[in-house]
Amino acid sequence: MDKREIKSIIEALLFTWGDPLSLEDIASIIEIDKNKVKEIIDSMIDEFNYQRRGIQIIQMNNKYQLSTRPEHYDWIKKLCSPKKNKSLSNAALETLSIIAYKQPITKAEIESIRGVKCDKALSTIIEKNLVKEVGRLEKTGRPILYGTTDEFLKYFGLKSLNDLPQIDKLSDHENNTA
Amino acid sequence: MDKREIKSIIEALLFTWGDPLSLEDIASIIEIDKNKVKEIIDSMIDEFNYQRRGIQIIQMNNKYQLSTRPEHYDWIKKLCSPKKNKSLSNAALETLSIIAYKQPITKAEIESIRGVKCDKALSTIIEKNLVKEVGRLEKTGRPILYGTTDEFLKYFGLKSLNDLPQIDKLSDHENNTA
Amino acid sequence: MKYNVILETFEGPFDLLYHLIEKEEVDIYDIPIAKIADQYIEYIEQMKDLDLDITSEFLVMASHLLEIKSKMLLPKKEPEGEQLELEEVDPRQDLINKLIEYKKYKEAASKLKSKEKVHSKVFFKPQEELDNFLEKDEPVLEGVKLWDLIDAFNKVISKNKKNGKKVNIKEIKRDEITIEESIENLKSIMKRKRKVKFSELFNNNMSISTIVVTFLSILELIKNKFIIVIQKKNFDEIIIKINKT
Repeated sequence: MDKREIKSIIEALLFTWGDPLSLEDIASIIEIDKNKVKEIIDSMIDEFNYQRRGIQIIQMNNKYQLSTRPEHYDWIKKLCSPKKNKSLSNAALETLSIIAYKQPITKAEIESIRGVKCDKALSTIIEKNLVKEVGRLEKTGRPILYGTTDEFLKYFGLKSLNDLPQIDKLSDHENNTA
Repeated sequence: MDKREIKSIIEALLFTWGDPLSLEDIASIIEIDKNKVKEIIDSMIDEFNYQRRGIQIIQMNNKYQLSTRPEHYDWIKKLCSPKKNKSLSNAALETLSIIAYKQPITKAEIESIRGVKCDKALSTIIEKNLVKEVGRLEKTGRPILYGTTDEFLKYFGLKSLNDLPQIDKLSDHENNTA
Repeated sequence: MKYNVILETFEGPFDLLYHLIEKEEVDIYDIPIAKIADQYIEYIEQMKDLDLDITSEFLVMASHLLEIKSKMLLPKKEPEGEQLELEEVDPRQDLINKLIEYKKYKEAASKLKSKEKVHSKVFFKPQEELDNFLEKDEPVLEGVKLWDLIDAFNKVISKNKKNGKKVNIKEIKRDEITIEESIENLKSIMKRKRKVKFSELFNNNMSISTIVVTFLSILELIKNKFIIVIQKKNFDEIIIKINKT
């Protein structure tokens, strides 16, 4: 099977599946080494961008999904009215960013950073599947630990957690130990 | 707007719409003469074929739709193989869940919630005796109303439909344990 | 100090404090506590006047600020006879650490917000119908838990419904029922009843467009030879029968 054909099949799989599809699944279907598949998809992503295709391949951790491009939003809006997805409140965004950078983290820790309760914000972002329970802290009360989901990456267009905006490293250690 | 950009937008429109989209609709969205659009789509069809893309543009009368290629059938089938699809497909499960919570409900209502057609999914779950016709809506066309069967209750170990977990209580539950 | 625009709502005490520090353009590492504490309290008073909801966290912070302020005013006691070489801890230090930590995430949140804005502008496509690939006799519910069902429901109702409805480009009212749906309805009625009176298929509540659609479906089914239409004589009731061929 030549590379062109593999790309073609991958495009067909992503198109059919619609939802995020994992590298493992793709590799096992076309029976090709995972790393090789990753390499091919990476080059597909570049090609789609270079050729200014109407669709793009987005990546979240090791999952891939087809989507339209943000710059075509106004055109597509003329075709169908997107159900207005309310954007996140500041409280939800703050809570989410704390979880994103400090995960896994308990609710108490989040609240101590924010200085306020965050039950409501937390339940909003759990409901939106941006955050999930990732375990329990092995101490009194076994509090829930929260972490972000793949949906979180997708929501903000991040390939992985490494893609998170850099925040000031300066304050992190120096001051905590002060 | 250059040709490349128009093609890009058309691809995005077809991708988003999913169903057959008419030449007229496309032309009116991108505000370009119908004949010109037709010419562009014709050349897109050729390009997709020439480049051996994973998806193709199919044409029926004056409507266009994206689809996979017949020669990739076996690969796509593997995507839905028992491993991946041991149980109900996403579509069927979603349809089932809507019926469970919103019954009695018509097909049109289910489709408006899911945003996509559900004929196949519906016939699957009817065939598996999880859902049945429970009556007719007394309005135009007397559409069929669907509801879940005893088999459905039995499978999920529910005594009655009242036993179905309340949806809006779910998130509370998650957070109360936090 | 008067605040003209104070309707801004704050996420919490840190948010408010941070706002004051920014507004006064003071060094976050060397906060003039007396000044900031006064402003903070003044702010809270105004929030009260405006009947804004002041959560206890704001009040706790107010008393904390006052405590720091008073500590800083106190002359440092030098315990006689004891030569403590311990470095004097700045009473503000803990607060400053927390503020800086908070600032980090506040900034990150605003960066995420701009990403959100861009990426909420993409559309996805729904999964293709994959049931074609299911084997007929496969046990379908194997491994499906009640929670899977609920998850599926939650997913579907929270999904960004881009295909939900099409903006009618030409401002034509969309049919209440499509021909396809109408044909399906008719087919199932015919399968059940085998034979119906033409008039039974219509009623007074039908809109014009539905009547037309229903009529078109009948024509379509006649064309497909799914049904046959019989009228014994003029003005007699038209009978529609399922075509057994």
